Amino acid sequence: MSADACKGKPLIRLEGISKHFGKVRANHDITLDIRAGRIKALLGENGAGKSTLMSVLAGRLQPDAGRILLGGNPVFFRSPRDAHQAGIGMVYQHFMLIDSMSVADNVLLGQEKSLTLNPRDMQRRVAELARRYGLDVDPAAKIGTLSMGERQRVEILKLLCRESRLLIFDEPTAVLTPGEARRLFVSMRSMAEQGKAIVFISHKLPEVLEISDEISILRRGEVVDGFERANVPGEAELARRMLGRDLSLNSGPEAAHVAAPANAPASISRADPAEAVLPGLEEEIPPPVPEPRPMGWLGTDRQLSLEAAIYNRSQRAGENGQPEAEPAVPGDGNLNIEGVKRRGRGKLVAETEPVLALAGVNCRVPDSAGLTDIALSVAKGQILAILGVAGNGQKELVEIICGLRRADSGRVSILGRDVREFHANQPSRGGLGYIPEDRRGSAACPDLNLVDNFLLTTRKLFSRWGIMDYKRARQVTRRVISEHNVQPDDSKVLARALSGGNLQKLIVGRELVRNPRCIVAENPTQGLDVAATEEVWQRLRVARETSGVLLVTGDLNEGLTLADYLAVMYRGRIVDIFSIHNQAKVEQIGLMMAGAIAARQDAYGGQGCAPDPAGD
Amino acid sequence: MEVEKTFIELLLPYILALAPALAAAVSTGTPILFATLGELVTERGGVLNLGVEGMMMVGSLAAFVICYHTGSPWFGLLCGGAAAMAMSALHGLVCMVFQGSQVVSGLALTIFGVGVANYLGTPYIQQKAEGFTTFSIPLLSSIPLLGRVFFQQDAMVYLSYLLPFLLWFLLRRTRFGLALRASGENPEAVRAAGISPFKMRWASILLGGFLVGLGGAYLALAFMRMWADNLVAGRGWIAVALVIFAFWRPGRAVLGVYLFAGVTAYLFRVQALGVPIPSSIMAMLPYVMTLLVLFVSSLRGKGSGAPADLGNNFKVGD
Amino acid sequence: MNGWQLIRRTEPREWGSVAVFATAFAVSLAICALLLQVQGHNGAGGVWLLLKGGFGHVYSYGEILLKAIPIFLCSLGVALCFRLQVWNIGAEGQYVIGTLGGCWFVLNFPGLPAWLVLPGTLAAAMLSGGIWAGLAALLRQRWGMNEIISTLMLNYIGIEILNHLIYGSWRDPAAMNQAVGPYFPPAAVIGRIWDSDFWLKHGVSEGTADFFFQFFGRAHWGVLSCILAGLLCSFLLRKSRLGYEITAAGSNPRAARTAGISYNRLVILVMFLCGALAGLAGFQECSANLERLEPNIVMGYGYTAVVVAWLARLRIMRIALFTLVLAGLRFGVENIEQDLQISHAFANTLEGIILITVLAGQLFNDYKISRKGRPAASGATGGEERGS
Amino acid sequence: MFKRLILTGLCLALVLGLFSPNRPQAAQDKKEIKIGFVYISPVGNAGWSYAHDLARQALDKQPGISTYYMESVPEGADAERVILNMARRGYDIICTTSFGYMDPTIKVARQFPKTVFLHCSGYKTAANVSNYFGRVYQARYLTGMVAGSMTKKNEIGYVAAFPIPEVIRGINAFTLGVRAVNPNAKVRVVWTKTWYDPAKEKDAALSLMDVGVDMVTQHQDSPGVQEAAQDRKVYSIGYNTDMSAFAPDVQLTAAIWNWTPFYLDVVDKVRAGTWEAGSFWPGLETGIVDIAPYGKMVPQQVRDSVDARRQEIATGKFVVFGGPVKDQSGKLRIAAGETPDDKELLSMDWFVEGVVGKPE
Repeated sequence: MSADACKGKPLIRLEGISKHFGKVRANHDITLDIRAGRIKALLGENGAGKSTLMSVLAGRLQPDAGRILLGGNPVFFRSPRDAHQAGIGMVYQHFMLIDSMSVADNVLLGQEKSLTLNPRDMQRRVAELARRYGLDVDPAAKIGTLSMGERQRVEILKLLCRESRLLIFDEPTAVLTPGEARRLFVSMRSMAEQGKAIVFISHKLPEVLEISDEISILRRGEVVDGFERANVPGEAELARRMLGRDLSLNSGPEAAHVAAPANAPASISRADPAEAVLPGLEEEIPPPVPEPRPMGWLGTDRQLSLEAAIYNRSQRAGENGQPEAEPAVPGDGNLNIEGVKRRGRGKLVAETEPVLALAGVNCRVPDSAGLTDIALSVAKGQILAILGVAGNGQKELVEIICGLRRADSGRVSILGRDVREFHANQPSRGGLGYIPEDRRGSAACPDLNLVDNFLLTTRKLFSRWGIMDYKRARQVTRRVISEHNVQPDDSKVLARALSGGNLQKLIVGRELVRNPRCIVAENPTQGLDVAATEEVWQRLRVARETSGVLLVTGDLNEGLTLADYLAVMYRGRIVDIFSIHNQAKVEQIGLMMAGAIAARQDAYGGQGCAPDPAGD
Repeated sequence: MEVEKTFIELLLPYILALAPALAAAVSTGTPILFATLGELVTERGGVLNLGVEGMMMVGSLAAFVICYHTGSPWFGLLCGGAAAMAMSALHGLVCMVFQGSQVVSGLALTIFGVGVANYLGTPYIQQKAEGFTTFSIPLLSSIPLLGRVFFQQDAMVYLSYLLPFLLWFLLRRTRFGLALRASGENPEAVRAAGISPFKMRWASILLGGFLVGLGGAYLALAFMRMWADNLVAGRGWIAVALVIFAFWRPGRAVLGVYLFAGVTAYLFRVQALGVPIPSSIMAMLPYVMTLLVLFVSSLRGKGSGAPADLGNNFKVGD
Repeated sequence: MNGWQLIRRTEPREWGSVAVFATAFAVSLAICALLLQVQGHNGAGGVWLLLKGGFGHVYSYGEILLKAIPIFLCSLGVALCFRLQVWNIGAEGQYVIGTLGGCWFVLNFPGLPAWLVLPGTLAAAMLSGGIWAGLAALLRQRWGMNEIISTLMLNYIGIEILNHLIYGSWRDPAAMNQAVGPYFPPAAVIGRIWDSDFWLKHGVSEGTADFFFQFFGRAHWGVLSCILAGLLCSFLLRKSRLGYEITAAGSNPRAARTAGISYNRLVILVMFLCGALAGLAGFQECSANLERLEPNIVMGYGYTAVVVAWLARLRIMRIALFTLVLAGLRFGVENIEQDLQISHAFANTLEGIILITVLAGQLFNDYKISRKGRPAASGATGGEERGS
Repeated sequence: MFKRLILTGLCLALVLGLFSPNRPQAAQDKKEIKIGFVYISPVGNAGWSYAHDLARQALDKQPGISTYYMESVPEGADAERVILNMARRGYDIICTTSFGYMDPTIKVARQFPKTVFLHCSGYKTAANVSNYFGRVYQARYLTGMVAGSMTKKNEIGYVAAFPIPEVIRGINAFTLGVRAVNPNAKVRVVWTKTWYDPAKEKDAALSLMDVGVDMVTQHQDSPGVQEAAQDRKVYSIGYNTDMSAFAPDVQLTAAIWNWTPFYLDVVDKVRAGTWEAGSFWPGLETGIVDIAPYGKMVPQQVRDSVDARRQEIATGKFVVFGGPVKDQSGKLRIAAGETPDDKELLSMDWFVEGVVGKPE
């Protein structure tokens, strides 16, 4: 807190806040200053107590000890309402919006002063507010039709509308595409400039470094460090302090720098894309990294189990006769995206039969880009990353592959069989594994226990003649839970008790148990903390040994880290597919995602009209 | 030529029967309309109350008894609403405070309400009371055909004309309505906005209960002007169904109610004219019609518009 | 509310729930006693009569069983639908149509060998009931029509179909053209469990025979179908993959769909099952009690079933329990109605009160009540959930 | 929240207390004759069950007789249980007053040979089961005469519950009465498909008026039709009991039941031990059926002619369904000079000439 001491009177001061849940110590004697006009980053792993602390500040929870000082005098928040009145607002990860109502309704709910409503006037006021902070969103639109990014803007507008002086962002970028994240930062900045105090909860180091004025690091419910922007140490140092263990840089946060500016033209202005791209590329060169790269910076105990798992996998891979050697690949040496070397380059050369192939797939979808003439193929041993801003047809593409939607025309074949026929009787083993984007919504049953959730896609493995073998299922579930170190490691708890990261681990484990030969992963690390992210990535890398992976992601960095090939989607078309080593193309990804290149390349895609990174 | 003439002659009475049927629909439909709108408000607030039948019974009894003793239909009307409101409060108590299943509570409420009304009503069975009487509205009633249909009715019918608009305004154009609808969609969001969804739902339950009570009161005070046990005779259930039929919109509710009542009334007249159709088929038609219309509108892919959080209890708390 | 707060129990209480139910039941009886007292009857005595009438006589149990059979079958089916979040309140109509289907079979295949008649009719009843329910399921899945309204309307329509037949072409001229069908052949009549003549022939003593005659009363072999259906359903839900899919799809339809479970298939299947059970219940009732089709088979069991299923939290054993209790209750209420000469409506009132109280009592099944602000694990983790 | 619960409980109790009607307590004298009545609907104070209950109340006043009743007993399985319970309670006479109680009554009677069972409106008998009914169609005929002579438009509305022989017989008799005095009058029939739904019955009556009838009657258990008549100031004819209370200005008369003499007779026979099972279908002559006092608007000569015909029927000089009787299609169903036997009457399922409507 040395950093905080020097400034003038803080807007809000948390003093010795402690909060316990039964035996769990969520917060312990936390003291924190928050100042108007500044962006404070709260850095920490999942479960470090960030959310609890902020819930206390937002009045959702009452602290067991300690007090909150508002402008010097102590206040006590019995309910979120009190916090609102004190001008404290929180942007939750799960938006609290009413899908069937308009943006204006949502923003002004509980804010409207007059007894009667006048929609036109309401929309006018909301639009005004939005303009002021550069959060453009159509105030008449129904929430249900909006993208995640737009919904978040609505959440923010709600707070601004009630003149909150302090805005708390809980993992705001978790649900955002790079473009949207960028816009968010811009408007956060403008809010700060207009005198708002902002708390920014995150575990993504680069974001934190990019946006925040002050950084406080939480670990196991305590504040372990605080920095001013001026004297922030390097990422490695930050990560070390955040995790309390030694860390050797992973590629993740690094390359995120590419993600951000690469998209700039879309979000800032289309005046001169090229210029906007350059800075991104400059930043891109990272310090050389020791080689071979150690396995993440996981706690040793966890690391062991993970390595064991990986060992088993590679064994299996070996049996499948995958060449483990790494033939030289052009561009390999000078390719300076970290982690590329580590990847088994061999697969790129040794093409095997495609596990997934699409040709000339078209699909019209009302009020959406739909799909136009999609052709791609994924071979065993490959990871093909579909990059693109959400809402450019990725969802439809995945749904078609996973048999949840029918293509109007075109050929889709999985493991050499037509998609419809494939899903009609999918093999219980070695089939298609699907890791959906919305894990709580479409990959889990929150009210069922982990065994039942585990069985969701693996049920056929554990049933004979329609009779379930729950005993065996329980055993296997326990194994998967421990192998993938899901917390809490108790197969009887309900899925809703799992954090996003742990749930995702369970899901990934579940999908891999069937050792599928084709895997579709949709933003698999969205909203996960660094540890979980790295772990999921590792799983995918290993899975690739035995199967082809279609990775749909809005996170450029993820693509660059994992993929062998990249495909960029825009407005329902595949702008381009190219190898990870095609440096020239890699540099243009940002433009492609923004549609700038699409516009030049094909006659139809967004000709002339300004592409909207938020999707249509 | 000759044939046509006779054909018209054959058809004429059936066409002529339409206007009086419509008039009858207006008066027989009114109690259902009140009930439907009441249930609609409650469900908009996110509470499913299947106790409409019971509430209508209690409402009509209370209305009748008060009017019978005081001779003031308006006061009776008020008490009818209040009594039904008390019933719905019971529902609220069970669902909101005791976290009981809204479905069971509603059904239990029906059993209880019908029972208690019939029981307490025993001494009043087939007594008569001075209820509302029809009066025609000066200018409007002189409109050629429809004037007699719509504007020679009793006060409550005229009230029922206004009600949909009032409700629409309340739900769509007032702060209260916004919060009420919101708590039917997503109580958490409402709470986050600093409004207590708990209170809003109570409001919707009570207001809805009151309206349902008015529906019951109409049967006793305006339509029959006497008390008879099982006076409601299933109209509450029709109301529940019509709320869904109406996609939770007051406007469609009016349509649905008058369609249902209209078909029923028209078929009676057609029967009276002696069409050779088995009566059971006739009795079946209103329900079939309702299904058909709903079917068509769902074919047109209209969203059902059900409140997202309808029927769920949320944890009582702050 | 005022200083108190509810906290969801993390683990459901097992025996506790029984205790809770018992307590709530006692409370409701106390309220009834109060009401009776206010009526100028002897309250305690009244409740005693109610219990004695319902459960106290030898002949109570036969009557309870008899009444329980249709309610149990219907609520079993309804519960299946509710588990899948299909709000089928059409058991009533399915009950009626099922009965019609059975009767149709009986009336149209007189030549069948006796051993084939009953299986055939039951099958016909289940099939027709199932199809009637499947209709609603189809409307829902194919055209997205709300099942609450469609099933409700189909109830009314089904009853009118019954009227049309029974007041029309299915009348029995032999019965003076009254609105009743012809009597079933003996082969199509479901017999009573206890047949004194038979046992007397086989050397059972007069007394014993009479006792069992009293005990089983009019209870018929339909009881078997209940046991069978109950076992099958619990097997379906606990052991089979289908059951798992129903549970999963009921818990989160979208996830189930993503996991390749065909929600449509399940809905139609479950609705069909419900209809079949209701139809079975209907025909058994008709065949065992009336021995011919009568318009008064419409008894509202379909709606009772909904109450029972919900009160029982869709658990099969509890459904059985609640059904028996409710049946006994109705029998008992009938008794005080007769002994104290109170009106039928008052009996209904009592039933309503008991239902409401028991329902309210369930609060203590899944919630603890503690002072606000006291550190409480489950409540707080809720907060954590939302936060992170 | 407990406070609130208890509070509501108390309020509820209070409310119930306030309005509670006090019911007769069953006396517990052994020697006296106990009679149980099973009613299909709530007693109320008009309609079928009420007509029987009037008789019950009359009996109850008699010395040495105590009566009990169960109302709203659904036909079928529940009915059998109720009857069983009455028998178990050792009632000496049990009267089941709806057609649907027939089979249950017979079944229970087999178990309790010492108990006397009376079933109303059916056709089965047994050693200890009589079935009984009244020839209310005779009264219907008379009311029909009144109607026929009072209608201006020659159109009369008939609100009917269900198309069963009992109802059809009534409609036919009424129509014959109408046409006897007014050959070109028509009777329009509307089926409500309910025995008891006042509002619906009223609407049915209104619908008849809308198509131009100037007189209504009904075969229902509520005075809903009289309500409608009173509203529209249209003449009406009641059923079951004198309904002039509901239509003071417009009820001409009513076909009414008076069960008291019949029941008294049975009780005496049972006391004397001379009772024997059989089918009883008495008519005007016993006064079990009759017509209510005329409304003041009924002119004298009409009264005279109707009273005359009443005498003829009571003395058997005139038979209501005596031929020639044609059906709707104009086909001769009962040849001149013939009189249909009771079986034909009991299973009547066709409308006579002059009825507009469908007998199903």
